[in-house]
Amino acid sequence: MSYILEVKDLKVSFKDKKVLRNINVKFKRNKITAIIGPSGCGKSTFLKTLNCLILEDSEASVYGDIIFNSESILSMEREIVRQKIGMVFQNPTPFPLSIYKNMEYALKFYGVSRKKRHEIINEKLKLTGLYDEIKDSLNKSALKLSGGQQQRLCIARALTVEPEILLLDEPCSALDVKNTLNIEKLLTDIKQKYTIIIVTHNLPQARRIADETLFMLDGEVIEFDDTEKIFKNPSDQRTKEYIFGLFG
Amino acid sequence: MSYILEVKDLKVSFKDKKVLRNINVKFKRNKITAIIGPSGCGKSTFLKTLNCLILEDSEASVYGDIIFNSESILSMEREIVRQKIGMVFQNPTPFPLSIYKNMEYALKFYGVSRKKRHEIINEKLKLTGLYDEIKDSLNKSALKLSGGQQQRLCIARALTVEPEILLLDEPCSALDVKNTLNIEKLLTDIKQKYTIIIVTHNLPQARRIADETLFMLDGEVIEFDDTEKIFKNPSDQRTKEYIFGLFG
Amino acid sequence: KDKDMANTEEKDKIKIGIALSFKGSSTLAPVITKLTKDFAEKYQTWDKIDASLPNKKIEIFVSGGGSGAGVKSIIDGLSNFGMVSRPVSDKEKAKIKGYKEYKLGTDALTIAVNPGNEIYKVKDSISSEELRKIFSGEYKYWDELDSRLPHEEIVLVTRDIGGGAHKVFQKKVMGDVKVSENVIQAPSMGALVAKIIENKNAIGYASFGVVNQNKGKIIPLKVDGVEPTKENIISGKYKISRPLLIITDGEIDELEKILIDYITSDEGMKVVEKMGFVPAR
Amino acid sequence: MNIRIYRKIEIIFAFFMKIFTSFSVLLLAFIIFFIVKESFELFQSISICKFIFSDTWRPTSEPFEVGILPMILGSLYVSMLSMVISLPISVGISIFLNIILTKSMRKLMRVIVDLMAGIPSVVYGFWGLLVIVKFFEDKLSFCTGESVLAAGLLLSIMIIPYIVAACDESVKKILDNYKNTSMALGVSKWHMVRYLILPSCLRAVFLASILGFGRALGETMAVMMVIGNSPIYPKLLGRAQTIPGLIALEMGGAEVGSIHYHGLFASGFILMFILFIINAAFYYIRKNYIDDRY
Amino acid sequence: MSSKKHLLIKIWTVMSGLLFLTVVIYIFGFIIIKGINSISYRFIIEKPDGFPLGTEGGIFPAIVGSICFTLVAVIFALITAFATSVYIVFYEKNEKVKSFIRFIIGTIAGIPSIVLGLFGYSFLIVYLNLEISILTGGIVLGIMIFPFIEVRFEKSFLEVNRGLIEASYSMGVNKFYTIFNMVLPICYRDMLSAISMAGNLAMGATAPILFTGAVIYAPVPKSLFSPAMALPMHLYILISEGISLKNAYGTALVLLMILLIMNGLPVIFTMWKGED
Ligand SMILES: Nc1ncnc2c1ncn2[C@@H]1O[C@H](COP(=O)(O)OP(=O)(O)OP(=O)(O)O)[C@@H](O)[C@H]1O
Ligand SMILES: Nc1ncnc2c1ncn2[C@@H]1O[C@H](COP(=O)(O)OP(=O)(O)OP(=O)(O)O)[C@@H](O)[C@H]1O
Ligand SMILES: [Mg+2]
Ligand SMILES: [Mg+2]
Ligand SMILES: O=P([O-])([O-])[O-]
Repeated sequence: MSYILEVKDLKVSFKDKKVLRNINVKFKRNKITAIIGPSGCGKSTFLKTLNCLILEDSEASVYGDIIFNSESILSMEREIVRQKIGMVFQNPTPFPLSIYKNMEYALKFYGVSRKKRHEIINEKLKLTGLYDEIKDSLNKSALKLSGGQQQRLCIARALTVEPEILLLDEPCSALDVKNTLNIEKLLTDIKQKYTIIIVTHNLPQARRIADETLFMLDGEVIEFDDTEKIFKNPSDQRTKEYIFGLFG
Repeated sequence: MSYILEVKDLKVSFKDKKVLRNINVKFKRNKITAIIGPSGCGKSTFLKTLNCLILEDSEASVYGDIIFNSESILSMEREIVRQKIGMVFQNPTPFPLSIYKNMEYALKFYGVSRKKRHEIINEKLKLTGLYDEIKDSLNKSALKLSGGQQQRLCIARALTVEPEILLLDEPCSALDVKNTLNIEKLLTDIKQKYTIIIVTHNLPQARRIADETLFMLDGEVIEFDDTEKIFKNPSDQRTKEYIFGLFG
Repeated sequence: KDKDMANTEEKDKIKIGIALSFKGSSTLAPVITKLTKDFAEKYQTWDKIDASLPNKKIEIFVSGGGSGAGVKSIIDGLSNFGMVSRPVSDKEKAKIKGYKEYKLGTDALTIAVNPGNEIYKVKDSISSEELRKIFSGEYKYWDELDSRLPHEEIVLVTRDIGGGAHKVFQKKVMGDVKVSENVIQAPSMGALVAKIIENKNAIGYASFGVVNQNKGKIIPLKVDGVEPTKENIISGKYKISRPLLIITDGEIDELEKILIDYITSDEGMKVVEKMGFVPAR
Repeated sequence: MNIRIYRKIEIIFAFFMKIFTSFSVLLLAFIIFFIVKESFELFQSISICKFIFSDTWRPTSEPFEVGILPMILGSLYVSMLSMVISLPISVGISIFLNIILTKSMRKLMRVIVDLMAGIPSVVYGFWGLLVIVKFFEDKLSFCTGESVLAAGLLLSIMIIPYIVAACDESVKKILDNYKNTSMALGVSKWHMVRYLILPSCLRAVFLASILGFGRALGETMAVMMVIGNSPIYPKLLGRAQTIPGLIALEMGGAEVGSIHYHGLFASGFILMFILFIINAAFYYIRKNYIDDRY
Repeated sequence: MSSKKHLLIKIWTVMSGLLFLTVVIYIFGFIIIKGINSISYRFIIEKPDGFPLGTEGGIFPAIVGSICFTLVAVIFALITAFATSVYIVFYEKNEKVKSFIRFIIGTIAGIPSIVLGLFGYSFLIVYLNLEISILTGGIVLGIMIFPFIEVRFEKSFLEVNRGLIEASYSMGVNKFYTIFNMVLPICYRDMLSAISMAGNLAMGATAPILFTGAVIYAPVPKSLFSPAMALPMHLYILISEGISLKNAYGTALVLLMILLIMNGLPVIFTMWKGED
């Protein structure tokens, strides 16, 4: 089966406020899916629901089901879910530790041996193109890196635990053009190994990298289709308005 | 003379770090000039130098000269310079006072009479298109406004002291598409009265509103020309890379 | 009966700890502190006194709180000894099983003023009636007492109402008349005397012992013509006096007995006398 | 170590956190309950109104009289006085720290302010006795230097560090956020102080003052040492007694279970209640009126 | 035009600053100058002596006693406050429970220390029939500083960027690991300074131990179950009974020195850790 994640009748609300209404979608394995939509439509909430992060919020209530590799994630242990479904946030979140310790952080938790850790860290740093840039300063504080480097570090860090899916919430919005392109390249490079779901405000970006695009509005999925289709010839009027409004 | 501001051999460094090297440019009156360039190239520093805000930073040292209406601003009183050359920042910074008090703030300093203040405030609020939206809640805290309104309030506030030049440092980067378009419209509306210099990361934005565009890299001005020219046919290879990189 | 059990258990606990504690009168506290510290330093461990006793360090604690607290601590079994510097009322005695008291000496409450106060030159003696008027607040200025004195406010210094001295003073001098509320309340005799030493217009009922310790810095007045002297206090001519007591409940154990014997020995009496009080023997 | 062990630790850890939290919360709740219970024993023999509004405190005489109005007023008077003195000075200091001093000087001063907050109250009382009280007696020839004024002055020195700490933080935040903006409008530093900082930190000042007031009300030893402890209605230049002073002075001697004992508990309860009202007002105001960030 | 305009504010500001500095210098100067002569090696390491006790000799038992009281208080408060703040911030999801706990803590924070002392005396000493001791006094002090520590810990935890915690969770790492490997390393400086300030508070407090743990005289304590002398109480007695002004100055100075040392500890610790 080529679907890695199936969202069924998902509803999320904060207190009385309905943020996601009845979402039914399926994500394809080893593809990049972009989620677009105006601010506040629930994109971040949706991502957080996919790896159960939403459950840490005391105000949120979640209904519906999410099937990951034919298992319901709501019945799985949260830690396992999150290990399988990694996430990277809008603002780079390097821990205030050294670069190496950042990379080691989750590996230690999973009891990976020192030698194995070293290997994995090098591999992931190479994968994200960071290795050459920072190989001499692995013991420097990760906070000293530039914004783009920090974000790539966060992606590399998320990959250390070998997730199958990587969720990214506007990973480039705090970065400049060059760094953005770096990250985009990185994502297309790694999609052979991972399934990627990325939220972005930057429509050209979605167009550049995504295989499929999902347009949300007010907590509902309006349209979900091939990227080319969405951008060239959206079926829904609202999608059209959103996409062309931006260039207008 | 149609140049309102001339920058001559400007060099700025923080401690030993050279941030701006030998800048020589002239800004045209009643035009919108966009400054673009990758993160950290010195755009914000350049803007701050133009209204002497950089002088408040004890680590900064400034060489060279800036001629404003054929007078050197470094020899003018700082407060006067700043009154003539207003500035708006990346994140909206309404003071935690009422909307009206925000607008009144600088006027009081200049000893404008209460009646006159009232007139000016209404005028500027109308100019920025805020008046109709908030005329009934002038005594409400400015922090209660939405992000876009806050930013327009900041522009209106900067205009109360009748500057000749308005500097804007990525004024839309914290805003969504709709608010961004609002502000862009506002800027093109007021350029008959003011000279506008705007830093932006958003290249389409520069293209939409700027008459001239200045591309900076590593503290140097690489290219400064008509916007159309820069975007369609830049002379410098680096400019080309930067601009097309984004659309690549 | 259960309570008895609890009480003996309590006692045992104290014994196991071998720490002995005194609580109560702030007048007596310095005397007992001095005595017990000497005692502990002299013998160090109990077996030095008697080889049959345990080889444990001698530990004795003294805490204040006032005579009321002393009685109370015995009623509740909170300490081994209560220090009381007033007569123990029958009502209180009834609450203590096997009440026992050891008299260390007698103290008197002298009516004391600052040496800067001319009163002792002007008046030979002060009468009980005048005292009542002063302490009830009827006389506000010194010249109301005697026109030769300056028109300056009388500053009353008393103990807090929990102190034994206050009870004695109320009973022996004031009777039914209430002590004014416009008084400085001192938490202990030392504090009361310190106040009088500092303030020229102050008057208060200072402990005979503490006055003796501060000879010259504070002047005791004659009351109804009787001077507070050792003889007058023993003979009972000076009326405002009070006993200094150590009280216990039930049978005292071996260690407690050794300590009490020491306190009431000649050595103990010497300290009582040295502190300015009139020793029992 | 591996994930299994961490899982187990997590369960144990969460369990212990819950146990300790329940323990502390129960303990604290019990304290409140205990104080209330011990106080209400008194109110079986005398009404709470009479206790609060009558002015004679003779719990050991027969018949007893227990009224603590003078002490309540004394406590309030001294605390208000100290607030009136310390508030303007504290705000002044906060502005002094942020506007006049350099960054490193400011840091140094903050350390000093924290130091002042840490000085034990007995030491303050000692100093007050030897300096303030002495000054009143020798230089101003009061009949006793111990007075409400002395206590108010001493207390104001003691709470200034607390108020400064709160205000300074707020002033600093305002400066961090708005200094550039304000300067870009071409106004002077002092204009900013007058029209931006003062109005914006008003809320912080208000909240700090409520906290400071609470501290002042509860202060025991220092006040007790310089106020004279006379259970009479307070006058600025006269003596008075505060509730904490009353308790500290008489608790040791009060017979457990007596009217005197319960009376002291009840006065502690009244003090607690006043503080509770103040804190409730604090939360209410913060929730409903303080919507801005500083 | 504006140089004269805000003259009043300028004067007021400068005066407040100078006034404060004057008071600081006066207090510290007064105690240091007067106390320095009383302090000697023997004053620190000897028992009080003389007649009445305290006129001569030193204050060693009081120093040790105060340190013991403070340690007991800090340990008690640290365990409970750490647990409570961790629980509230990371484990409890029910907002109502959270605000109930905060409400209780706020109320306790508002209780004057003397009333806590009163509680300790009535409950621990009278009802539970415990003897007054370092342990009982320390616990009452601990209850007093508990809210202080808890509030600061909680604030420090809440100030940790939510994103970091979410990032940690989203790698499949559990709370315990997150707390100990990320949150604590970030917060330890704030926590240390909270602890040392709370220790200061406990060290300087008299009212809570007046009836629950401190005595006029006791030798250097041998166990937690014996009562002890405490510096602030000793100072109070020296002053109020007018026993010895000279030794009172000395004691006050020792208290101030301990304060300085305890305030310096976190600074030294961070320097030793080699961070800014
Ligand atoms: N913790 C929360 N408590 C209450 N409401 C929340 C919470 N988080 C989000 N919301 C609300 O849910 C809605 C959707 O928020 P969400 O962050 O998912 O939007 P978004 O599409 O990611 O927006 P943006 O593009 O600005 O990031 C918003 O209206 C927001 O106010
Ligand atoms: N106050 C300062 N002290 C030291 N260095 C500074 C300071 N402000 C800026 N810099 C340095 O100067 C360089 C230019 O910074 P500047 O903020 O002008 O860049 P920018 O082009 O505005 O970047 P961005 O697009 O991210 O806003 C950067 O390398 C920055 O680290
Ligand atoms: Mg979002
Ligand atoms: Mg910038
Ligand atoms: O000696 P007293 O403290 O009971 O007066």
